[in-house]
Amino acid sequence: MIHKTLNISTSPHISTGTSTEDIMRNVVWALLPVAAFAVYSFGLSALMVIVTTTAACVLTEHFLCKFSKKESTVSDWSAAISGLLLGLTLPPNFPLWMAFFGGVIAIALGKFIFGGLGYNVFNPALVGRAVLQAAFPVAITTWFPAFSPARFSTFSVATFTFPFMEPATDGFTGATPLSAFKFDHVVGETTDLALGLISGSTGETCAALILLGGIYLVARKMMNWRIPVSIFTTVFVVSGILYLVDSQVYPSPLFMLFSGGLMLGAVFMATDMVASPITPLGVWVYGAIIGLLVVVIRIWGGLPEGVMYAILLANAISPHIDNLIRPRVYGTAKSVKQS
Amino acid sequence: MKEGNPAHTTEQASSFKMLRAMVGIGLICALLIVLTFQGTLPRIEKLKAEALEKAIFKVIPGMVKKKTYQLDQKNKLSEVSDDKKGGQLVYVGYDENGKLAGVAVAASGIGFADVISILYGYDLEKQALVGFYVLESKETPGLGDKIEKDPNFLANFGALDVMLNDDKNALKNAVKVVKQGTKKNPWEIDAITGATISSRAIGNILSTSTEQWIPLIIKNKDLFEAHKNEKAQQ
Amino acid sequence: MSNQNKNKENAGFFASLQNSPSTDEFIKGLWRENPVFVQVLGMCPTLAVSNTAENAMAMGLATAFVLLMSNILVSSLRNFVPKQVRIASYILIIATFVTMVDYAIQAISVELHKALGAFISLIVVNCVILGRAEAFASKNTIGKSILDALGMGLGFTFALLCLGSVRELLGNGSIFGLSVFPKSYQEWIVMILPAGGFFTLAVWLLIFNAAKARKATT
Amino acid sequence: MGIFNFHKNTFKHGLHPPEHKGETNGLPIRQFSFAPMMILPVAQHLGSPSEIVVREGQEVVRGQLIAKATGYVSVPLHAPVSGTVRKIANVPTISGKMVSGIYLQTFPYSGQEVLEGTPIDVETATKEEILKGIQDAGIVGLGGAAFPTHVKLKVPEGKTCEVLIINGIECEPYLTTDHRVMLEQADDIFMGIKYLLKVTGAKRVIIGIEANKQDAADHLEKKLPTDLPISVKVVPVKYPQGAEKMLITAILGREVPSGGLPIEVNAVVVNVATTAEIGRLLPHGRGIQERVITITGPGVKKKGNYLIPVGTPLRYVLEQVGAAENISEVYMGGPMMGVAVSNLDISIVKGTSGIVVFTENEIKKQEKVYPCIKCGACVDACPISLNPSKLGILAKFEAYDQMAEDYHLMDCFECGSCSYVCPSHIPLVQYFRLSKSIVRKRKATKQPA
Amino acid sequence: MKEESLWYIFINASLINNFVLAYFLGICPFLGVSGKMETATKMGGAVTFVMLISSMCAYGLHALLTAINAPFLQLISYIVVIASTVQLVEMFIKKMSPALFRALGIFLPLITTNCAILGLALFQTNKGYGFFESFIYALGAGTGFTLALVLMAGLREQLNFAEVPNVVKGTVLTLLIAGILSLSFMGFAGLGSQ
Ligand SMILES: Cc1cc2nc3c(=O)[nH]c(=O)nc-3n(C[C@H](O)[C@H](O)[C@H](O)COP(=O)(O)O)c2cc1C
Ligand SMILES: Cc1cc2nc3c(=O)[nH]c(=O)nc-3n(C[C@H](O)[C@H](O)[C@H](O)COP(=O)(O)O)c2cc1C
Ligand SMILES: Cc1cc2nc3c(=O)[nH]c(=O)nc-3n(C[C@H](O)[C@H](O)[C@H](O)COP(=O)(O)O)c2cc1C
Ligand SMILES: Cc1cc2nc3c(=O)[nH]c(=O)nc-3n(C[C@H](O)[C@H](O)[C@H](O)CO)c2cc1C
Ligand code: SF4
Ligand code: SF4
Ligand code: SF4
Ligand code: SF4
Ligand code: FES
Repeated sequence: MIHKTLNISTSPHISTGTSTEDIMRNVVWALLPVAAFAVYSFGLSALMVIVTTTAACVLTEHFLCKFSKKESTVSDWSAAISGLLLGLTLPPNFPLWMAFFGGVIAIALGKFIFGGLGYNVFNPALVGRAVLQAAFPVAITTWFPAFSPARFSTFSVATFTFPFMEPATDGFTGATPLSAFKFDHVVGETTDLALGLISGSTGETCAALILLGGIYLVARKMMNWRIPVSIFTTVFVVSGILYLVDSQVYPSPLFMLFSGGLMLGAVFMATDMVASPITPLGVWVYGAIIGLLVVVIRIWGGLPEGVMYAILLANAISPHIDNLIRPRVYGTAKSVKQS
Repeated sequence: MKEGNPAHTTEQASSFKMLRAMVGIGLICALLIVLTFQGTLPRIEKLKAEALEKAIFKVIPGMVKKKTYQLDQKNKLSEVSDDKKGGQLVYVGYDENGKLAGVAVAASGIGFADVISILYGYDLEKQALVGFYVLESKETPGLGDKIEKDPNFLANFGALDVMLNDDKNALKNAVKVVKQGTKKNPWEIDAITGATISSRAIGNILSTSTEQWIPLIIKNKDLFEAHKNEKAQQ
Repeated sequence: MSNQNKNKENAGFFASLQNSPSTDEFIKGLWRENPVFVQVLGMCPTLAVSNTAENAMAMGLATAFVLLMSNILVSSLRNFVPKQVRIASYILIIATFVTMVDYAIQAISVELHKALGAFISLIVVNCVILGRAEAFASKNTIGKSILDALGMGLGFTFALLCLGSVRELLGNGSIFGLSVFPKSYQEWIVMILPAGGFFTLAVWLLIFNAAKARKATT
Repeated sequence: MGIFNFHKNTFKHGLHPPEHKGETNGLPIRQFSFAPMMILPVAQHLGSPSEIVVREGQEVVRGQLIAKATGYVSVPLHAPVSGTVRKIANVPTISGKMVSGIYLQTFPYSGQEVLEGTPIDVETATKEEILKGIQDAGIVGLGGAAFPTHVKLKVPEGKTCEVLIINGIECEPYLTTDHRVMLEQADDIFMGIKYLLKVTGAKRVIIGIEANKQDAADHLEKKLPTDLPISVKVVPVKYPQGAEKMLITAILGREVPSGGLPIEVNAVVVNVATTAEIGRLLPHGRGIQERVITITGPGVKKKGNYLIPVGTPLRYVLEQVGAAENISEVYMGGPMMGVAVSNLDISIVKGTSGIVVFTENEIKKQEKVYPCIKCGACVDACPISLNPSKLGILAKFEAYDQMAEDYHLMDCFECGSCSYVCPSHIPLVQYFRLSKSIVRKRKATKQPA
Repeated sequence: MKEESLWYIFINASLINNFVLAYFLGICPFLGVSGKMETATKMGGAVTFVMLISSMCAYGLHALLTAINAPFLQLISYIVVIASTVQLVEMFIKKMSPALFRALGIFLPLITTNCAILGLALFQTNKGYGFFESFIYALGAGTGFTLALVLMAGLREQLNFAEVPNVVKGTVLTLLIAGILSLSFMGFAGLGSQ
């Protein structure tokens, strides 16, 4: 006789077995090599920045959950990703108090107010960075040379700036390839760019490792490959056309692809699924918009870099993309748009 | 919910009332406005003139007296009154001896946030820009507004070389912005770190404007001085 | 109604004032019906010229002045103006006072006028003013209208100051131009940028909401 | 087949859940023993329940009519065994509802010969006679829906049926019922097709089979009668290809219009087991008393494909095949669309195609539900190209009308693909079932007014 | 030497110095009607339309006031003339195209005395724009306004189905999003300065 009380569940009774937490954890794995290279090339200061932003995001998430009497959602790893990515987009010599502030903003303003994981309409890490860039534009464009010999023994003087105080700028600051191009028309070597032998934000310098992380995630079906491909294609094609028109004025498409935050942004930040469109065609359009905005801002805009702005603007557009681009439903003549 | 409107016959009366009310209010308003306008006009004009004077004085040190010239269609300069609008104006300044002290030129161009308008002073003796003043800018406070406040940046305009070439029809060396701390030649401007775009915009404005104006001013030097003599004699 | 009574009980000092109806006309605009924080009216000038405390103050007072004068005029003419042309006449009256303020400020300081820019003229379309003219002054005596205008005007100024001082303090390290923080203070430039205006107003409203929510639960 | 027409031979999206068919697809169909007591609910099909025509205490012979159809959309019920009607009372069903039914005590020593009725000769019978015969045999769709087959087969006025599709896809993981039927009952299938051709007037017949049942396809191909316009088409493996809309798309490249039936694209789809049953029963005028069921899953000791009498209690079935100690969930049907059983006292019905038993190791643990992260997996899975993510969010916020009006809720056929792939473990199909019923209710209350 | 190209005027008014996100003009309709996509687009259309009309009115009025040397009448005349012109146009549209009237009609009276409209008229006068420049400026301002409104509407429609904390719901959320949008639009700063 079988006496057991049976479980009841609703169909389907099987599932892929991948959970949101798994996805998030794997994104962290994929980011670790990038972070490790950041520490290798910029030293202790970079390590401190990354640790600070991650801690700030995780703590903020925890306390906001507590404050709103919800179960803490720290364990889903998404706050850790936001923190890690925020750290990777900041300069290595960024004052820690500002980095901490950025982490708090990223989660509070970029995620919590919208209802937490899954509801944020903007990329939280980039909201944090955008606020930091607008609040402390000088500190966030003060760069630190890569591979300085003392990087593992000393910190940048700016790192431990007293909270609320202005960071001291040391004599070290060097230009990144993009600003060197924008203001002095010096084009960096593409191989140096790809291998990360340049200065820039902590995590943006080594394109090779970023791509590797992206390929890992795509292979595990944890990332939408269409987004980076669409961005890269658009940037390459548009800047390629400009380059053909006048190679004196416009930078080469390879330089465009490998400089600045484009790699990190396209692979890890534009792909944040929460704030991007959901349909395959929509995602292509989204990528194309980002690519186009990046080229426009970099070439004609005032700022040397525009990846962050491009992604945030595209985030704002993505509800419309989802609304307008809907796959044709099986058995209907045309997808019926919301009237 | 309609209120009973028994006063149908009073329609004419009410339209008369309307007219009366509007005319009455219109009169009161007109009176108030005109009174205020008349009352404040002298002081406003004085303040405005003072502000302009102050700006010009900033860019032409030693100026005590000025005249305003306007460039007409045929590229000719002629004297006009201050508040004349339209056409490009230059202000010619004279020192206490009535000697030509310099010329102030207004110029504008696209900056970081919007159009920037500036005034710069040109010293004909030194063949250099000797003063610089921002008339209007919407650049980011604390950042782009360093073009108005940063002493290091303003120091660029103590004597910015705008010497003409031998043909006297163009600058020998165009005004140029370089990265902060790398200024080597007297015609270069040291940019502001953190406000590269605004400081470059100033450079661009100056370089286009000086290309046009410096040769013109030199050409009209006699005109400016003649006027002085004329006035001095009277 | 019961809510109001509860407010009165809680409010201590204010309660004693609120007992007399005429002070109530005055007090309500400051807090309970604050035009910015509670009625969410006249947002544009609130945000646009609140980047420093001084600008906020000037703008607030200018608005209060226009509010006061137009309330007086509207209230005294309230039996003279027929219904059909009411709004048109209000606009005329308000525009007149705004023009006057505009010239007055120009006569006081060119700098200040430059800082406030076109927003002085835009007081014309500030719905707080038209709103008070329509909702209050056209129905009440001059005395009451004056109190109402003063309350609302000062409430508006208070709200602007709330924004302006926070933005100036964090964004420039000063209040009314006086440095508050040590020289090496790192300004949060975002606060004086437009985005900072949105954020600061949002935070103030958030504080008001939270306070309201707390009151509702206790 | 082949690489070149790979894409044409299937539908958009869909999934590849692990198949687990190897465990039973080699095991021939075996007759199951007769349970001492059969439990027969009268509502085994969609439509109105049948009406009981026997009394308590009455003795019946296997195959005898015990409940008659109550209208057009209804079928009769036949005694699955020879025995005595013990009780007429409410019996439990899988939905948890009690419906009226019959407790039939089996004669232990009976030879269980089947009663035969008037045969229906495929050559001479008219269309109407065949349809009547199908109804009288109590045949319902054995593919899972249990819709009275004669109703489906009646081609409406003004429509023509050009193709008859025999559904041998069996895309549910674990199940091998149709696979064995195709291997072992080819002649019955072809006989059934003859009847179907006559009623539908179709010009050709396509038997659709997934590539993981190549042996069945080869077997049928070999035995293909030369006088019938039948072809066998093998399509790539993909869930839910067995759903008739998807199958039609895979085989004909046509799309059934939203809210419409296959006949609107001139096709009729019948399951292979249903076809075989028609071919076996009609020539003898019998009624349906048993069906082939795959009993499988990690919780079962003697897995296999069994011919089980309708009405056999589930508890008896599991006792016969031996259940593992730690069984935890039992499903009627496959793991994708099947329904979990809460009460082992329910019985096998005509629509039961399989019984899958999971132990504690296989069931989805109380998985934590996260908010939708808009990963798009569900969008990439939904064979109807709906947006389950958006639908799920709308359902959570109870915006049912918007779901139906803007997001085609009613086109969802509850295949469960979206839930299967969702990393946030959102019970999407469950939401949609609920939402659909609410929308239907709202419509029903609105329309008459 | 004002060498602003028409192109720059358009980009400046629509993106770099967006009326809503950088100048804080038209905040009320922005907060009020950005909840629904449908009303947002219609409002955007109506505002753009009124902006074009009032820009032309303001251009003409300014010329007139300069001629009769009565600058003190600027504000009053702008307000009165713009309001009555819009009224006339409204009546005209009602006659000529009832469909267009239904689409824009209810919004027109709401915005005739809106600060974005008056602001546009005043700014264009301050900047000394000519007729074409004014027209493009109005077109840019209207486009920018519509863009901000439409982006906000999309976001807010999506956020109707989000677990927004109660204290943030409503105006606060809209303002915070506006802040983030405003930051995002900073990416356009300096366009054309190179
Ligand atoms: C994903 C990502 C996005 C970024 N977006 C921006 C941006 O929009 N604007 C910006 O100034 N810097 C941005 N940064 C930092 C720039 O990459 C950095 O400024 C770049 O190295 C160019 O430096 P420069 O601004 O000194 O030329 C971003 C960095 C990353 C990793
Ligand atoms: C909020 C914000 C405001 C800015 N304002 C200005 C500005 O007014 N003027 C300017 O030239 N650059 C401005 N910038 C741009 C950067 O500060 C700077 O131009 C750019 O990073 C290049 O700086 P560099 O001098 O370090 O190369 C601003 C940037 C941000 C984020
Ligand atoms: C998601 C889904 C999967 C299905 N899978 C099968 C299947 O594998 N085999 C099958 O015969 N019917 C399947 N069906 C049922 C068919 O859609 C269709 O009803 C059946 O083939 C018709 O034949 P019948 O009436 O003879 O059962 C499925 C239905 C759905 C909704
Ligand atoms: C491929 C991928 C990319 C992600 N990128 C980001 C990111 O750029 N910024 C961020 O804050 N979170 C990112 N996340 C984490 C997560 O989506 C984020 O915390 C949510 O936006 C919070 O709701 C990413 C997650 C994945 C799977
Ligand atoms: S004047 Fe008009 S636009 Fe301005 S706040 Fe009032 S209602 Fe809104
Ligand atoms: S259950 Fe419905 S929504 Fe989900 S995949 Fe199947 S058809 Fe699509
Ligand atoms: S699969 Fe789940 S988490 Fe992913 S988009 Fe669909 S509903 Fe959201
Ligand atoms: S009139 Fe203007 S300020 Fe007043 S509520 Fe309406 S939109 Fe807001
Ligand atoms: S729209 Fe500007 S104040 Fe209302």
